[in-house]
Amino acid sequence: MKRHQATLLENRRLGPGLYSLQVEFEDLGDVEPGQFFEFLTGARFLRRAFSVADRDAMRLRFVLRVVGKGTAWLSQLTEGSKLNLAGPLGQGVAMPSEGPVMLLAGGIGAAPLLYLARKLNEQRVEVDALLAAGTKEELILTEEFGSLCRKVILATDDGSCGQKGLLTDILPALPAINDIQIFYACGPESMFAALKRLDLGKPLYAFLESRMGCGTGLCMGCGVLGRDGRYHRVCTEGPVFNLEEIEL
Amino acid sequence: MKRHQATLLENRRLGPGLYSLQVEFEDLGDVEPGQFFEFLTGARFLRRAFSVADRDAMRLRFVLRVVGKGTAWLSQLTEGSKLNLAGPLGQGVAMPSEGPVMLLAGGIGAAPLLYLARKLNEQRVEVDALLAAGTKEELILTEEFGSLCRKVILATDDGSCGQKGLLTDILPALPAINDIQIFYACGPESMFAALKRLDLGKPLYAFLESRMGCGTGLCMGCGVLGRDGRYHRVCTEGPVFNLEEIEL
Amino acid sequence: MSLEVFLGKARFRNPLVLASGTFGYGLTHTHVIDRMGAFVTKGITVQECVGNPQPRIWDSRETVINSVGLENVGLKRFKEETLPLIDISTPLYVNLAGVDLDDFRILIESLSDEEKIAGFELNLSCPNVKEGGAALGQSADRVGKVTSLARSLTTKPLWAKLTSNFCDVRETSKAAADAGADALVLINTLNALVIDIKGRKPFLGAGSGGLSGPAIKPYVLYIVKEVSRQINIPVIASGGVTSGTDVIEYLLAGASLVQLGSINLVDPEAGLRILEELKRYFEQEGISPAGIIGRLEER
Amino acid sequence: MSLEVFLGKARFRNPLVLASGTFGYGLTHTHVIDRMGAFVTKGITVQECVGNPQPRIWDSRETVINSVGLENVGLKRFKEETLPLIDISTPLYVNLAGVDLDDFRILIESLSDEEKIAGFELNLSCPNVKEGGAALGQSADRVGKVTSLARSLTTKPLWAKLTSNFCDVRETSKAAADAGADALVLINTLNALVIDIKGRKPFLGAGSGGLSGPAIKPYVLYIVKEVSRQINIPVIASGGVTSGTDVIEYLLAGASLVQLGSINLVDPEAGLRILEELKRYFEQEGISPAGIIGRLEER
Ligand SMILES: Cc1cc2nc3c(=O)[nH]c(=O)nc-3n(C[C@H](O)[C@H](O)[C@H](O)COP(=O)(O)OP(=O)(O)OC[C@H]3O[C@@H](n4cnc5c(N)ncnc54)[C@H](O)[C@@H]3O)c2cc1C
Ligand SMILES: Cc1cc2nc3c(=O)[nH]c(=O)nc-3n(C[C@H](O)[C@H](O)[C@H](O)COP(=O)(O)OP(=O)(O)OC[C@H]3O[C@@H](n4cnc5c(N)ncnc54)[C@H](O)[C@@H]3O)c2cc1C
Ligand SMILES: Cc1cc2nc3c(=O)[nH]c(=O)nc-3n(C[C@H](O)[C@H](O)[C@H](O)COP(=O)(O)O)c2cc1C
Ligand SMILES: Cc1cc2nc3c(=O)[nH]c(=O)nc-3n(C[C@H](O)[C@H](O)[C@H](O)COP(=O)(O)O)c2cc1C
Ligand code: FES
Ligand code: FES
Repeated sequence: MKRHQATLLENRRLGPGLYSLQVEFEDLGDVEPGQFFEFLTGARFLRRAFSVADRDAMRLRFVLRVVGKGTAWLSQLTEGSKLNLAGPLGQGVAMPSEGPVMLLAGGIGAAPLLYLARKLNEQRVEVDALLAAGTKEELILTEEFGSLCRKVILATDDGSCGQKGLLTDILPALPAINDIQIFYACGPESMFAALKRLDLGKPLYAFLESRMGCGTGLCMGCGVLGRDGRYHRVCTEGPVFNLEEIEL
Repeated sequence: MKRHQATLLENRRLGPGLYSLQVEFEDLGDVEPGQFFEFLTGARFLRRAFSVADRDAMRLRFVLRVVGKGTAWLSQLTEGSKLNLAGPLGQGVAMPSEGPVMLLAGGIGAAPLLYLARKLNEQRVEVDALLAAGTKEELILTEEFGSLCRKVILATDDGSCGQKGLLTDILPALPAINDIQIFYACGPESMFAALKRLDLGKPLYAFLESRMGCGTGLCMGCGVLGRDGRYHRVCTEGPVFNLEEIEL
Repeated sequence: MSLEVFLGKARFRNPLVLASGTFGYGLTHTHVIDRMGAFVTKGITVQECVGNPQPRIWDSRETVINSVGLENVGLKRFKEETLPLIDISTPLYVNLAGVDLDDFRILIESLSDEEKIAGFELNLSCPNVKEGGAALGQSADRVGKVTSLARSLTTKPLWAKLTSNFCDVRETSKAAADAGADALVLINTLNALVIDIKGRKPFLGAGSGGLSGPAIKPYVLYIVKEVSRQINIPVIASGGVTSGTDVIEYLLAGASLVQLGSINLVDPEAGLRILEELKRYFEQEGISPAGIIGRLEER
Repeated sequence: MSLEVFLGKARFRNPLVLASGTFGYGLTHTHVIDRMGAFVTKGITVQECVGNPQPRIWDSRETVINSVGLENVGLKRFKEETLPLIDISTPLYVNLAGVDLDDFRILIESLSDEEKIAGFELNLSCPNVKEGGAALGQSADRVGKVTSLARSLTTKPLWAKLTSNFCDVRETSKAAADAGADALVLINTLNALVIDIKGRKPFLGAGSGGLSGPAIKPYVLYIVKEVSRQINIPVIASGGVTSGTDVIEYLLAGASLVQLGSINLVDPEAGLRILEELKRYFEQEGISPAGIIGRLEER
């Protein structure tokens, strides 16, 4: 694990409780989609995990949703603040050999998928994205996905933007779905459970979250129950798992 | 006890670990010399006490010395920060009916005495000041005292500015000392002990510090041992005591 | 929406109690006291007590350690000078800090007839005194004896304030309940040591102190849940409350009343804020405090 | 300046020990392990153990609460698969988590001859399991029995890791010492409950967990001081260390070694930083760790 003293270049509000943080590193090696960084905050003892949402040279973008004290603290940081970060952590996602692939984002789940879209785009793999959220205000990063994807489908629970309904209501009826080779999904646990029931017949990689202790494989705090009846560490064995292999 | 949401207008470094904070209040009644405010910090559970060092309309000045986590946190605040304060607390000092009076400041002890000098000046009581500190860099507020006092004598332990020696070494030899009616002193405990031994023959009011719990008379955390064998609360019965009345 | 809670026949207008040692004798800030469920005085000893040397307070971000010791005016001055000045509309509980059975006998015999006093909190737990206090409270046998004696001397409500230091508080709780306590107060501060490494000596003047504050809340919550499920008298929680949410957690865990201690030092009006938070919660939920006591579900 | 400490004949290159459950099995971050005084594995049970349901972690600013439970590979896989992979130059202590005497017998009989293992930490204190753990460790009698049994089965160093939950840890300490433990580890986490008031249920998947972290340091310091003055075998401190200063406080209070737990979760290289802080201190003071153990002065 590498620790960094990084600088917050920009802290921009994207929507209700949603913030985009641009962070400048002094020293940064390869970062793969799916990997994450752990942020020290002044509000909690343990670090907080955030996926890399995008990269531009030595700058990483993170997108966060305020859900508790740690995220609230981060959301209030002003530009120029110094950040104590550890990372990159976790395994990068297995990149597909061919497309098209589809990204399935529920709410803040769009964050890590954006960086995946960027990498897929660089490798000229065709990529579609289905971005869902509760309301129009909570639909984030739509423009960024637009510039990287073949097709972007928007959906909101209340119909205030794009199609109306849950991601898993809309997905099965999409015409594009048939030639998709791999799905990548990130969203709340209920979304993964519903995706599992849909049984899309193609590999589906789930970007999981979990309350973490160490983020470095030492404490067993983050385990997700596998179909083998054992817990697997989201921090070092994940955070991306084949949906088939985990219990929800 | 009144609580305030106040704004930090200026945070200026005065010397090594020494900071001057200008704080703007929305609403502020009378404040007497000797009174203090308690600051909430993000670094400690309890509030931290600081004496009023000066006042200009709705602005109060505080001067603080970094000695631990709470003061370090305050010293790093940037302008525009909101402060959670409680005060004014404690009893104001008994104002003299006639002068001249002399202020005896050891290090950061200059802070509350400056506000007293201001008030004495307004009431046209003649006032001298003997300001002592370890080194030149630690001698603070000398200009401010200069504009309010008849005479300002400077002293440093290492002789880097003014006379060389401890405040209590220099004091007895000062010519001005004979017609002084009252002394007001603020400094470290060792200074008060030495002052007591000097036995100046005139009333000496000591501005005391003590680790506080509540600052409002509820917890008995701040007691200073009186000559009556009982503890007296620095927060509500003080912070200014007649040096005669306390044990050191 | 009424927030009242009954402990036997004793009525409390809401579940909030100002904890001993954190609100003086009730002579100031009466606008706060008068809105609370009950008020407990600083511990009263038979003899006037000067308390411990300075420093008496240390804190971190989530803890307070105090070694005030039982600085108080003593029984005689309390009865003659202080009590007449107390003018509150909230049930007044006097925290009694005895070193042995005799002390408790003297304290209760002297104060039991005072009309102003609603009840007594038996301090079987203060970690800041050499004799009595925690030592007394660490033995189920002695807790039982003190409580029995107190029970035989007064018909006023008796709260037994216990410690979890170096003992099984489930056993001392049972002893207090069996001996006739009306409620258990769980818990007093934890023994704590802060060291000044430069001087290689304890930082606090008394050598050690008692730890309180938000960090201990999950620990005390666990104790409250365990004890309230095992013992058949009401439990009053004391440990780390700073918000209405904390109070609700304690009620769910099984407490009938909840004390506010260290938070009063940060803000003597914290009780008023917490009361508003409680009101809002109970109004929204359409339920009363009594309706959630002990209603924590299993996982 | 050497920082070495001896416990009997066992040598530790410095007083820092990586605490059980916070550094896995010692398969990663070996550059850290190799600089420490000793390393303790996650608790090993006879049967493989899947651990507790999620969520398993909660924290505040100064505390961590975990309910990982004894998730571990179990004795057989530990011995056959894990142990061969462990490649460290630091004394390896295996934390043994049994529910009853039989478990401890099986664990020690199976592992006692392993050369790689320097010694055992008897986990008489984990609050995250229903049977054994804390329950075992709350009775001086049972602590004595387990320790005696272990003593009869191995000549390797035996550390008894104790709890202060619902018991008098001075008594369990005495029992462990009398039964032949080489050292006491004080203490394991405190029982702790976090409540989700919306769901009216415990927040942690296991219902409750164990509290650790900086907030408990003054509490554990007090216990270490008390026990080390009363009991004649070395004490190993465990609770809330985040800095070199904390380690020095524990040494002054009477600990011979000091464990690092929760801080490893924030930074797995914390041990290296703390070691540097210690070096600086001991160089400046021109003294060795052994020279300050228990040298706290009275106030
Ligand atoms: C690999 C990984 C990548 C991630 N990437 C991102 C990302 O890119 N963007 C992002 O926004 N998030 C991301 N997360 C999630 C993020 O780490 C969490 O949202 C964050 O840790 C929350 O910290 P907090 O201190 O704000 O919340 P906490 O205060 O710790 O609370 C966290 C959650 O627990 C609940 N909770 C806490 N205490 C209680 C209680 N007593 N009762 C009931 N509920 C309670 C809170 O309501 C909240 O839902 C990621 C997580 C992982 C593991
Ligand atoms: C009425 C009043 C007025 C005051 N006015 C001013 C003012 O105008 N300006 C000003 O600068 N200060 C003033 N003070 C003092 C100020 O309140 C304190 O300096 C401040 O509270 C320190 O807070 P802290 O969190 O920075 O220090 P803390 O971290 O609380 O430490 C405070 C002191 O305790 C020592 N300490 C803490 N823990 C230990 C330990 N384990 N071992 C050894 N030592 C330890 C520290 O070294 C330090 O000296 C005043 C105090 C009072 C009571
Ligand atoms: C400064 C201070 C003084 C205290 N004095 C007493 C006391 O005299 N008698 C007593 O029973 N408890 C005393 N306590 C303990 C509190 O009443 C309370 O039980 C404890 O602080 C835990 O609650 P908290 O975490 O809300 O503070 C004192 C606590 C503090 C902080
Ligand atoms: C995530 C986690 C897992 C733990 N697992 C174990 C364990 O398996 N066996 C054990 O004896 N102690 C275990 N502990 C307790 C620690 O070893 C240590 O005694 C305790 O956390 C107190 O020290 P600290 O405040 O430095 O963390 C665990 C602690 C944590 C935080
Ligand atoms: S968070 Fe500690 S093992 Fe994953
Ligand atoms: S600080 Fe509480 S009485 Fe003075």
